[in-house]
Amino acid sequence: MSGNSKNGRKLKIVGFLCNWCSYAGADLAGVSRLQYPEEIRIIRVPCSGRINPLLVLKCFQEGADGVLVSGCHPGDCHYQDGNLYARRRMLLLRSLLTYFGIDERRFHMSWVSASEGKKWAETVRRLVEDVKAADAEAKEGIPVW
Amino acid sequence: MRIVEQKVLAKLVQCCLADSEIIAPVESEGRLYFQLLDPEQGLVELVWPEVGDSAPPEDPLTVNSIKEFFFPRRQELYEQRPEGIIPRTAPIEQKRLLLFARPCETRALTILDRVFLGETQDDFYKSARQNTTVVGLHCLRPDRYCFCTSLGGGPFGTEGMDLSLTPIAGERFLVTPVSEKGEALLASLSGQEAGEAEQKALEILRNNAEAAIRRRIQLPEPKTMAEYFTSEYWKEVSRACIACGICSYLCPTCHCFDIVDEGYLRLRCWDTCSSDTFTRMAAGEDHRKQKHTRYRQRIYHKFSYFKENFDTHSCVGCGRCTRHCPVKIDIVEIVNGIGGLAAGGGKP
Amino acid sequence: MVTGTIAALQKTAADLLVKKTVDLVIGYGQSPLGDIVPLFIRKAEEAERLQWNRHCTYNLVRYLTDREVIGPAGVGPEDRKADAQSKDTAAGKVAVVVKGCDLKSLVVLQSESQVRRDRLTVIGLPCPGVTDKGGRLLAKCESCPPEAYNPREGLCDLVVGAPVDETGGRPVRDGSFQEIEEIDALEATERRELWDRYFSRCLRCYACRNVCPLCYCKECVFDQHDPRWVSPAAGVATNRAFHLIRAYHLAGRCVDCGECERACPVGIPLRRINRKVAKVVEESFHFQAGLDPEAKSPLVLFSSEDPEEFIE
Amino acid sequence: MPTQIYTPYAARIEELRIETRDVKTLRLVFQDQEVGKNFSFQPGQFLELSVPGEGEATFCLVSSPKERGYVECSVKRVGLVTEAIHRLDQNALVGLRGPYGNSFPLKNMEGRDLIFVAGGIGLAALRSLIRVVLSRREDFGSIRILYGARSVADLVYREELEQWQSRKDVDTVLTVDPGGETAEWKGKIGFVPAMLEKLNPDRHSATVITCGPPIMIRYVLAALDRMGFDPQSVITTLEMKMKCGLGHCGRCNVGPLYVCKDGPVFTYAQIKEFVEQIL
Repeated sequence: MSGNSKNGRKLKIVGFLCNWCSYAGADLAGVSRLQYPEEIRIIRVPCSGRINPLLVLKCFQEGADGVLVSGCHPGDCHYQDGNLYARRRMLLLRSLLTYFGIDERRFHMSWVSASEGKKWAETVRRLVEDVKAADAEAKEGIPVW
Repeated sequence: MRIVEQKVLAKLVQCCLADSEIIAPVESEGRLYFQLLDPEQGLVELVWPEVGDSAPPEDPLTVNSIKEFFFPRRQELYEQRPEGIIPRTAPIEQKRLLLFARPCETRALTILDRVFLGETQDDFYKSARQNTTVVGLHCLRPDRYCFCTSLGGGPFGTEGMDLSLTPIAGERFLVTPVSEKGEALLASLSGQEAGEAEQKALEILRNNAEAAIRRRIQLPEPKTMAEYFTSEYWKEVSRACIACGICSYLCPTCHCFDIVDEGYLRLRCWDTCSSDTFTRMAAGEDHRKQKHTRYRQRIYHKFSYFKENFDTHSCVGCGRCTRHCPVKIDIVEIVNGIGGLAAGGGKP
Repeated sequence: MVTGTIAALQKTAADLLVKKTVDLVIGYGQSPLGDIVPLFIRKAEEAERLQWNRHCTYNLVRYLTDREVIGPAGVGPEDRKADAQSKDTAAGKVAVVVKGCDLKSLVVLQSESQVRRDRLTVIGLPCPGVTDKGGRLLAKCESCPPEAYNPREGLCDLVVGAPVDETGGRPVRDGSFQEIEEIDALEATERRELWDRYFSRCLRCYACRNVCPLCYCKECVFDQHDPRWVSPAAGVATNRAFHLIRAYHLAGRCVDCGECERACPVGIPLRRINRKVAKVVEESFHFQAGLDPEAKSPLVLFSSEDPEEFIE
Repeated sequence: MPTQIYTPYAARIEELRIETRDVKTLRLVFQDQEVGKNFSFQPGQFLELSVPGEGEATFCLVSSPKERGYVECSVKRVGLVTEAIHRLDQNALVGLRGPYGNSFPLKNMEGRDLIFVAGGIGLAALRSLIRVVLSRREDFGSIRILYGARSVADLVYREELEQWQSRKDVDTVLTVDPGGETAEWKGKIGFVPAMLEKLNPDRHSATVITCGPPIMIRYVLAALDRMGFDPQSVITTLEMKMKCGLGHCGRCNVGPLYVCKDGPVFTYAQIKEFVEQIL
């Protein structure tokens, strides 16, 4: 699957993954040789609760086409409830991004556990498809951010 | 001086749209802003001056001053990449027509010239100045914040203009060339030469407008200014200040800026001495930590240091700083207060 | 407004100063040009300069976290040492004049331990709504809930003036976010265009931030150099990031006092950003800011019931 | 044609010398040889040095104008740009623009006794001048260098200090703040301004040139006042937040002076009025 933008530029997508679940899930996907798009660049963080919304905005400001935040399922957080704080923060961030007319398909959040290699691959596939679709529908000359 | 009908002027502007950028006042949600006219839209957005007492706008002046078309609030300089330097902004080559600039603002250009066209010439500024024809507009209805007359300007001033317009009844203008550029422009405007009657009418309009400006800024002697530098007065008068940048950014003469990087792009952007990061150095030292020292800097820079360096005050009395101040800090009141203190024998 | 209220206010302020209950009264005054200005009074005889009329829009709570106004021994959370050392019992004690809407921002400051309430005397004024210089009722007053017309008794130390029970021409707020819903209903590209048009005008003068009673951070994220989260140079992209972050930092805190929008020199409808956030916070986290001094901000809390339809 | 006045020349870091744990000296060579050949400056002037993607900052030129083909700057790690510079390796490319500012009034110093008083990284601002003066030793009277730092480890230009100490025609006094000495330390212990007063220089024959942390300069100036020095024969060089280097950006404005354009070198007489504000 090609992850290029409509003008042939390679898409840049940043994924913030919590160390304990999602990163392990992505690792499992790799070990299991599951295919998923290569456009995602993964940044491992201790917990989804660590992800300051500023980081997501920084990605967009620096030219990311899409951003994913992924953490443990509710109840599974290594630090009890970091992911539940993240859920509130990202909900709000997403509402504001959408409100300012940033295509909501460019910002995803997911729960992926260490055993969900398959879900990881599926999540990334959907994300890249979404970003591509958003890119294709974007008005000419209007940058992502 | 020639009497030119508005439609004749409109035609000329319309023609200019083909090969020039037009900068003119545009209305948005009840406020006027100087903007580049959208060539597609033509003159639709342009706000023509009104004559008579009919519905004067709340503020006679645009919110922004014309300075941003000569000294942009964001100017990309160059990209400094590890592999080399790629220039971004070239000097302006496009012809530009600046319409309806008020006398205070055009006068401010002559003040900015002293900074940007002094020892080291700013080539962007220079090109913008050279390629812009300034069509000024006289003020018939100055508001209560205006005080240009006590700083050497006036509602009928022409400094910094190429051509001046005085709106008169019947959708007409009295047009007077100020420079060669203005002469050239006037040559393309058909109309009747003004006679004695118009001269007289102009005088009356001028007298009325000048009389309407009641505010006076009374600049203290340099010696007095110096004496009151360390006065507690500055704490008093700046107490309400919220240290935002409105006064500096709307001021037509404030010219301080920052040079910053966005990735590999280096750019120049406006900055203000009221900001607490303005003089803060990398290691944290800052010789203007307190708000009142920063406010004081603004006043002394305008009325003392600038005068010493450039033989003029860096203020034209447009009144924007007070008009738009969120807590209505009044520069005239504050400057006059120094003189008042001194006269009253107040302790410096 | 009743002139009796002004006289009562002036007397109240003078009394507080004479009795050394406080050594600073923050209220409204009038400039020689006739504009309403913030007024800082330290002497009882100056109390006659206090004003109260329908142009008193400012939210004076802003000054309670401004150390250069209240001094080191003021009502702020720190410098207890300076406080203890002072022999003057009134030193650093402050009285502030508030309207119902302003009071809510004080409630937030209290909940965030930014003011020492025991050093503060709050003078509440019943408010019939304030207007701009053209005499038009401010938009924030149009959406002011009737329970905020009068400062809440339990939260004020003193209330001066007769209670307002008339709407004063105000539409009675139905608690809806109609103007936000209108924007929500637009296409993404239309919303982008709408906001970008406003953001392109932003000068980054930071008046919205600096006038805000709740933007009290000692070092603001926008002033940080390393990392630099948002470039200080005005531009549509940097301005969008600025406005998003500014509103976000007020999530669950903004009480819609409207000062940011009033201060904005270029007419950016900032309340429509703040109220969007308030809408999300209300609908998703069931929280309204400024009602309870004991309440915690919704972003330092979570609930197992929080919506997660957007999460895969 | 691009806007020229802010466009830097590309330069390569030819050599990196580690002075202390937070100071490095860079030897910079212009990429364009023609530029390098034509680049000249006077002691006291400064440069704007920039790192791609990180920003631009002000540094004084520490090499002697007589050294051709390269320039040198010493960089103390204190903030964003200086951190970035410290991360650079040899051969990395940086941007240079300048030289800016005025220079030390060498002419007025001829025939005079010179006393250089420096603290910490402040010696960097005097190094170029010292090198010139030492190369024209016969043009000046006695020469004293009083240099102090917080600790022995914070002394910069160690090799050069030794050279200066070994010269018979220069009196070099090194000192460290109390507590900053090591067991091997042979220099003095004490603060620079106090040391200066102990040296008790002749106020009539000597010109004092000083640079260091603001607090040090302040005390040095006060000491010189007490010793009755004519403010005209006391010279200092100031550091101030600067951006453009051209007197346009307004940042370094103090009183009617722009440190970047009217300075950075000032006589004490020039800045006496503003000392409270800036030091």
